[in-house]
Amino acid sequence: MSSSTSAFQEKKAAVVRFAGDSGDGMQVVGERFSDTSVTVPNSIATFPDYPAEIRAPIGTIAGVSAFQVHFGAQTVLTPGDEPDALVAMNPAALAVHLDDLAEAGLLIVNNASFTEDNLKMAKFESNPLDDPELRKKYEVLDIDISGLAVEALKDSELSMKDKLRTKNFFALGFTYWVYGRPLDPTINFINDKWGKKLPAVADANIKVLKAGYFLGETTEITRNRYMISRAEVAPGIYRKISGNEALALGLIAGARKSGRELTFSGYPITPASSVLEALAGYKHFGVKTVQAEDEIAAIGVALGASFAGGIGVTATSGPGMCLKSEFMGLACITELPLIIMDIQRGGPSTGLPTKTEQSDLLQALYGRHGESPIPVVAPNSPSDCFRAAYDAMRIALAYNTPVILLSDGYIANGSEPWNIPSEESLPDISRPLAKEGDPYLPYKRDPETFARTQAIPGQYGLEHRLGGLEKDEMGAISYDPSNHQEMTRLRAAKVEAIAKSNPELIIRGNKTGKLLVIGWGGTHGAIASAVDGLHNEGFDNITSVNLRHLNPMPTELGALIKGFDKVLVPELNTGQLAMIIRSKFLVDAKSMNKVQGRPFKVTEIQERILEVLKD
Amino acid sequence: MSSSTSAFQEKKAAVVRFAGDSGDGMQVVGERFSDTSVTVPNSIATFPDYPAEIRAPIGTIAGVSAFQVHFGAQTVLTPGDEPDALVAMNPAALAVHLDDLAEAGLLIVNNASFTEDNLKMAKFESNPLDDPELRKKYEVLDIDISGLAVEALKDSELSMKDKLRTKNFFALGFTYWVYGRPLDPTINFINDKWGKKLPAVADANIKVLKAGYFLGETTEITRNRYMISRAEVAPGIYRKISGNEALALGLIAGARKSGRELTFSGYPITPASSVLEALAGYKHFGVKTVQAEDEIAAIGVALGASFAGGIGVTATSGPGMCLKSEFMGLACITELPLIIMDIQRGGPSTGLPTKTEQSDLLQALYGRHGESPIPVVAPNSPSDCFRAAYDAMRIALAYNTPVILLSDGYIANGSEPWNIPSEESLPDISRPLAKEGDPYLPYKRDPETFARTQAIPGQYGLEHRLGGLEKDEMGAISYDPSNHQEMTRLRAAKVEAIAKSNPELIIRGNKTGKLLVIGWGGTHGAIASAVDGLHNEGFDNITSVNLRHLNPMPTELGALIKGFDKVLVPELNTGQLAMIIRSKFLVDAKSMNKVQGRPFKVTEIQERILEVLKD
Amino acid sequence: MSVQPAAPPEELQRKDFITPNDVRWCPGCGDYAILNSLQRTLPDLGIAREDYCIISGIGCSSRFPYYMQTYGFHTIHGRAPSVATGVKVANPDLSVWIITGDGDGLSIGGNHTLHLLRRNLDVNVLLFNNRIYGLTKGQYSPTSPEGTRTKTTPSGSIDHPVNPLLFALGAEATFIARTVDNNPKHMVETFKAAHAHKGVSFVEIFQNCVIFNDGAFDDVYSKTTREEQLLKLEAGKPLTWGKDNEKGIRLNGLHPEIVNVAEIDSSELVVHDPNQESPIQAQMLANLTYPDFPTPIGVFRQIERPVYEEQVADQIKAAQEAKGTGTWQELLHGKSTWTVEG
Amino acid sequence: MSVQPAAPPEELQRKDFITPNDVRWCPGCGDYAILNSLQRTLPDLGIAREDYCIISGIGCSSRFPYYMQTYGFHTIHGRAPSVATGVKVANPDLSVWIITGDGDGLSIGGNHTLHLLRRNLDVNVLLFNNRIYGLTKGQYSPTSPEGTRTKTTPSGSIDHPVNPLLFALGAEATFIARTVDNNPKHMVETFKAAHAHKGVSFVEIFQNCVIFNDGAFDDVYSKTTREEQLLKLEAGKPLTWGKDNEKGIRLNGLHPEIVNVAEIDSSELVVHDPNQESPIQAQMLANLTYPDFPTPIGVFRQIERPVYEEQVADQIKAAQEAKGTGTWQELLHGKSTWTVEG
Ligand SMILES: Cc1ncc(C[n+]2csc(CCOP(=O)(O)OP(=O)(O)O)c2C)c(N)n1
Ligand SMILES: Cc1ncc(C[n+]2csc(CCOP(=O)(O)OP(=O)(O)O)c2C)c(N)n1
Ligand code: SF4
Ligand code: SF4
Ligand SMILES: [Mg+2]
Ligand SMILES: [Mg+2]
Repeated sequence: MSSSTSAFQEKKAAVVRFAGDSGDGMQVVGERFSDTSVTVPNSIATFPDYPAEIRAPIGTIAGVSAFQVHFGAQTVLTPGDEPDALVAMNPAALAVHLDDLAEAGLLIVNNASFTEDNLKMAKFESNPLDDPELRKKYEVLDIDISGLAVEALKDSELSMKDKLRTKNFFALGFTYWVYGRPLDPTINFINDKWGKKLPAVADANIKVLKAGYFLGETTEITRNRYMISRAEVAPGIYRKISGNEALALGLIAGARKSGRELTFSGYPITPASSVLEALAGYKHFGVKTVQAEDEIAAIGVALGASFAGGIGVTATSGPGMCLKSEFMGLACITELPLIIMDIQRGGPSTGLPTKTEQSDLLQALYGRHGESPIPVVAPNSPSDCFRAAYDAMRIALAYNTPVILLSDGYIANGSEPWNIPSEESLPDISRPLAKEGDPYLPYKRDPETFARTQAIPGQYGLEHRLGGLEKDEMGAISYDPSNHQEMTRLRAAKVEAIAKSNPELIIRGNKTGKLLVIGWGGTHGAIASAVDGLHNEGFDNITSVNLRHLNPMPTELGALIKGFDKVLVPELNTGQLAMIIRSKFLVDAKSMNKVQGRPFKVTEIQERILEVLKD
Repeated sequence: MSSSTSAFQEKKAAVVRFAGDSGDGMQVVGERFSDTSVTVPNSIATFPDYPAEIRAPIGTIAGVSAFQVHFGAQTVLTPGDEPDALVAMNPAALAVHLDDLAEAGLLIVNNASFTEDNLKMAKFESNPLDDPELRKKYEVLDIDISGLAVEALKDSELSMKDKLRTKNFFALGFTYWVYGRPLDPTINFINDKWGKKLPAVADANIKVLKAGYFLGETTEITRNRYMISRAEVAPGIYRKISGNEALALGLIAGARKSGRELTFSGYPITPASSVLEALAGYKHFGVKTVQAEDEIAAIGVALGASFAGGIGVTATSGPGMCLKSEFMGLACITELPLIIMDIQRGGPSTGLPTKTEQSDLLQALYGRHGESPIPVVAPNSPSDCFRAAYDAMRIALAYNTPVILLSDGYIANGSEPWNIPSEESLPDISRPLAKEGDPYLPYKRDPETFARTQAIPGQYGLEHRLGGLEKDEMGAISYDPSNHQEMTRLRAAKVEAIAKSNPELIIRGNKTGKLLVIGWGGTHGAIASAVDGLHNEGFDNITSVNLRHLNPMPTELGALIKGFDKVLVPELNTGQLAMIIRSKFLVDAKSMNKVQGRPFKVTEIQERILEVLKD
Repeated sequence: MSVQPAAPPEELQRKDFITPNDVRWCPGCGDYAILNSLQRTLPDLGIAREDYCIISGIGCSSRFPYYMQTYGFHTIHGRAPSVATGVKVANPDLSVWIITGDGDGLSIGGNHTLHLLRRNLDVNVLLFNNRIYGLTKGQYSPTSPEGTRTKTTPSGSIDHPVNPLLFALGAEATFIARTVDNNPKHMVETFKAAHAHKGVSFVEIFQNCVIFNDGAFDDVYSKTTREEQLLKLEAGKPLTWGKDNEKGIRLNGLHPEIVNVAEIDSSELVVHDPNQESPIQAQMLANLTYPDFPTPIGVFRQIERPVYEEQVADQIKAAQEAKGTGTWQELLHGKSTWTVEG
Repeated sequence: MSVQPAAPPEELQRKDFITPNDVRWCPGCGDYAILNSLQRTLPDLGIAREDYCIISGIGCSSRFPYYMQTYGFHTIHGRAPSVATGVKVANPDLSVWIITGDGDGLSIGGNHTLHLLRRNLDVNVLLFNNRIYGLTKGQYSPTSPEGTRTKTTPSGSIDHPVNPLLFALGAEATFIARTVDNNPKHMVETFKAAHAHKGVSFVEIFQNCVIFNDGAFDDVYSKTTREEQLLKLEAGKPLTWGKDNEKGIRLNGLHPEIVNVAEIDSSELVVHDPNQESPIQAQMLANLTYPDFPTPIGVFRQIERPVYEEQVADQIKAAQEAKGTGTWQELLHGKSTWTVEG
């Protein structure tokens, strides 16, 4: 369906946020909007924002649920700083989200829900829609969405309650009209989902979707429509993928390519649970999942599976990382392959469990007793989680080591289009076991990688004992002082040696200049967008780099840093990577910190960069 | 008893090591020797060295037990690099310890035990006493200690087995003769211990002690005797104290002075168990001890006790620190007083559980998820443990914060004389609770210390809820982004503010110069001895400083560092403090590392200092 | 948060225990009824409001302390028993209530629960059993029946579930009871009995999670099923149930069997005796499970045993009686000292 | 450490299971006899040496794997059950033996033991109960009787001890047995029965710690006491003991009582039936404790229940039968894709 009425304003990108009560179906329409946008194709990035409570009472501020989508004609790396358009389905949604709306942004309100009760629950003293200031600041469209949806269904036999439930699709339809998006993908979705089982529901939703669209077509309700034209997207087969889904797929792919059977053991915790949940659905791929009694048991099960010749993986968030730390030490000294995923959230303690943060970096690096170096990999976007998980498995197997993968709630729940890799494009990561018949020294090492070779129960003649006490090369317990020193050195040297095998740094900008902006993990999108944006404005003396490998550090980083006058490290913590960079490179790296349970805004970073440049 | 035969060689200090089978009573005689030496008075330091096994088979290398004592006419800060005299009661003891004996040192051997069986168990192919090289290298006195002891008891009715058991006192008596020490303190000890219950045993031990002494008197068996004259010791009442004993006493003293009831909860682990064991003996001081089911429960019990208005303390070693880390985060966010003691041992994992190491520093600083700053205090000698525990309690109460105390196996088990403080000399560390009747805001802070005020169950009208979720000043759960940022800042600022209240750095040497040697915790003795020694040799461009407070760092450290060309950081790890110093002060601090389960030798440090000076 | 004058214990009312905070459970959650029942129970116990302390782990149920106008501590997942132990050891005068869930108390926290029970601290444990992880949005729990399909067990769970009461009996707890969230009267009675017991009181509460496990207990406690499926335990009374108490339990050797009361001599019925020292009857009752047997509710066991925190205090008192309360000198001087003169 | 040709399973001998490492327990420790008995048991089970895997926690007892010439893993304190679970899930063909102590398995590791038991993995748990912490030099343990004086309890312990078998019954373990370190024949028999059981086998072994708790079990199992104090359980046989089996147990209601066999009709004696589905008889037996009753040894309970790791494998097989083994495309493409043309 295309439209010929009102002319379109051409824009490079736009950000739309759908907000309403948890029961209003905001996640569904947000997903639809982004799925439709990728078919344009636009480049997109999304950010769902659930309430912390399972089910807060209807209409309350605590119960507001939102979904933001950023879509552009050029590569889009974040879900966007501030919405250009906000759909607010009730007063609570308005209360929570209005402040974020861009200046002169489009505000679409379901005025049917602005009842006295709802206003009270949203803690409004008077109806904000009556405030003339609102209409001065924004382009306000208050529509009786509920009423119009019901009206569109006057011939339907659905109950009033069910009719009212379609109102999210009305809002979606109208928003499609504003941005000139096609309705077909959504109609197909509705038919797929309800067509067979609940044809009346399918019909109703389609009707209401169209009614929303036609409201735009047929009335003069809005003056502006926006056009975000086709993006130059690399050719390939794409899907949308969230960070945690991508982790699950990366693990299965890695297990397939390495020939190891995957045993994943986890204990539910927000925002890591969905990795276990996703993997539990891949039984036919030979994936074994164990929901353990706690995080300690979960890593123990994973380590046991690795000892037995599979590849053990566990995932958790901060509190669980604390509990797993003793076992990480055991994995470190026994030199067994293992992957530990930390999907970071706001801390300390239970903190802000549903919000994002990057404050577990130092814990990942140092959160164990003794000298127990463990490689750390940090994916930098939802789809990058696939490659990071695969890479973590490569390192774990090639070096016989536990590996920590540091994701965060933001990229775990966020999703973006993913150019699906072919099987052949992924490197072989299989690693041979010790050979039956050969003499076996458990701690004999490869002279280059310093990795030992694994022998597993069931292999004839290679019986040996591993354990947490220090061992000599033969695998015998050793209290010998110089052996301990040497083993400590070798364990560290092995982790350092990984750097050679890691992918090269991707540097955005010139290799020398005034300011190097160093980030890690999930802030990549915001930092890259900020620096790319400044490049477009002519600041070619700024360069950005995202570290996907935090331990060992990329070998070329030292040289890169030397090429710049200043270094800025934006992080969603109080300066953890900055601390390491300062120590390692003795450079006066400045920190940019944010600990608010939310990602960086692109503009925030740009402001800070300009400030640092001036200093 | 004094002796007039052979003339004495005057020495400033000497080191004696007693070594034998675990059943040979080496710890007993080592203790006696040091107790006698303090009465001279000499300055002393001791180091017991037990086998890792509970009871290794008699005569084996694994079963060797040793005790080293360093005594001097000047302040002695370590148990000594290498023994000047080694008493080896059996071949296994010789095998283990001979390499350490100083060049031309005195070797006293019980040749009665050099039987074929014992030689085999010690893995000697031939009798080392038959090797003429041995006598060239050392001053060897092979004495039939067993035989002479039995001979001395020919009139006793004790069984042969019991007679043989006295042989350690023979060795002791002879060693007393060599160093011209009085017998009376030991005779008194024997009488106290066995005089009443087992008078025959007391008699026998005294007889044999004297026989050992008289062997020296009456034969020409040795040419050399050594005199270590009175040390200039500060006046006061002294006792000998081990690190873990001192921790226990510091806690009880702190509880008394603060008016808080002490609840100590621990789970046994080497080398921390003896803190719990010591405190269990102080019930009449009102000390409550709980042996918990694991380390997690132990810290939970302690935190509960603090919440209820007592002061909760727990102690453990590395593996237990891993387990306690989640609870530390809770203590951090709820801002409750709590003391966590980590008596470090060799890691990673079970590692070298009976050996010393300093490799948990970064764990103490960063081993938790989220931004969870916790002050860290590190005692620097056995007796300093008293003050450090007291200080940790001061900080915990004044700032309402968990505090980590980082000791290590070396100072925990080592002991030294302690000038007992008077009650008045210790500062008041009481901290008032919130006042009943006043309005209570759980997170309202003191404007200077940033500490909140505690209200406890049972207080009328101050009911409130604490917990791991982020709170606002009122104590209500808050997901507000800026509140989280502010609370994160305040928790960090509070810990930083502690620096003002901490004692000044004790600097050994000039405040500017060529090289600053920075150490922390238990390496103090070795580093100070090394630098003091070099001062004596005229190197006045070297200064040493020991950090007792690792978080926050001493405020004056930055300025001090600026006064030196170079910085050297000797640590029993691979460079953990050095990492922090480099980051914080952007100085190219050099590491000196040792990870051998053993303390530094003074000479090692001196060598490294001279190397760095040359570079 | 300012000081609210609380009534003296004898005049406390339900409203004194209500906090101003919004209660944030899902509408219809069984937790509301339990909260209500505890808020109705506490005013009647003759204890001042400031002497109550509610301690929880993490989970939907563990948000409980935030909704009680008493002292409260929302700790970390599974560890409430250890914090409660510290509180009770430090101040035995407090009335301590542990709130936990089937995941909190039996999965991650199973060990602490075990040791709390065997140590017999005088605290009350309310285990909200909804047979699901609520807060983390619906994974199976250690009490979920075999075959439960959840997000983490799309093909059905394979772990044999924990029977919380058998577990508590395995720990030799001194007070063991079960109640249900849809019977406020029974809850209040049970909470009062738990409070009255000197020693640890372990109470399993069947709790309905409307969102992730709605109706989990309908087979035994819905309006239509409860008469046939619930066996109310009453001390001194025979084990009978049904609309007219027409069904009963008698023994065949060690094994219980269901009989028609009318058809047997009533002396053959097992008489409930929660106070017997031997745990065997309680074990027999805890083994009774749906659908073969009715589900007992009420107090299964209540016996006397010394209380942990009292023994801690007693040992201190005994030591002080024997040795005095300790002087500074005794503390620091140890066994032997020497003096260096100035 | 070079490859030693091991005999085929049917010809394996004790010596094939001895490592060259020095055994480092105290002379006289009960652990030696247990080691010996297991080294005598394994060759007879028809399993190749490389298919054995011994997994332990930390403690004196947990040094065990180092002394067995099989695959072994000396893990961390209390966590052997979780590592064993991973091993078994990854490779169900291995014969897995967990070695643990009363501290390792019931103090820090109690929760993992609980969940291992209820999940019914096909592994064998040997719990060396010496009622003390050996490795850390003599603190009391969760099985130490009340009043035990140790370094940490100079005035006597106050915690009520865990009865390991009652605990295992609380976890509804499918195989529960007890044996003693001074009866090699009984140990070998019990180990064989444990191995033969398909599902988790929990074996408590009374083990004497000569150094820190010498004689802890002398009251029940020394040469002079054992006939009067040990009750050997045998399936199908009545519960009798004594020099001439003159004493027996009969029921009074649910309660066991000691009778003189000569004075009663032998049909009154309780007959041991470890295979009954109901745990009640095993519970009755586990409640029997010194000094009121004899101490039962042997197999208390053995019932069938699906095995965890087999169900894991079965669910995978079922999924593969239904959906195939999964293709690369199916894996990565998910529910919907779109194509951007080059
Ligand atoms: C160490 C840790 N692991 C996991 C979690 C996540 N988590 C919170 S509550 C919970 C389980 C809740 O189940 P239950 O105890 O039954 O309580 P319910 O929500 O059902 O009342 C889990 C797994 C956590 N908060 N901390
Ligand atoms: C996390 C951790 N906590 C504590 C210890 C110290 N520790 C080692 S073994 C042990 C208890 C041993 O008792 P038990 O399991 O009964 O074994 P036993 O030595 O008696 O055979 C303890 C507390 C440890 N190694 N790791
Ligand atoms: S998820 Fe379930 S248990 Fe949690 S509040 Fe909602 S209904 Fe209650
Ligand atoms: S301490 Fe006890 S349990 Fe440990 S080896 Fe010695 S005798 Fe055996
Ligand atoms: Mg639950
Ligand atoms: Mg033990």
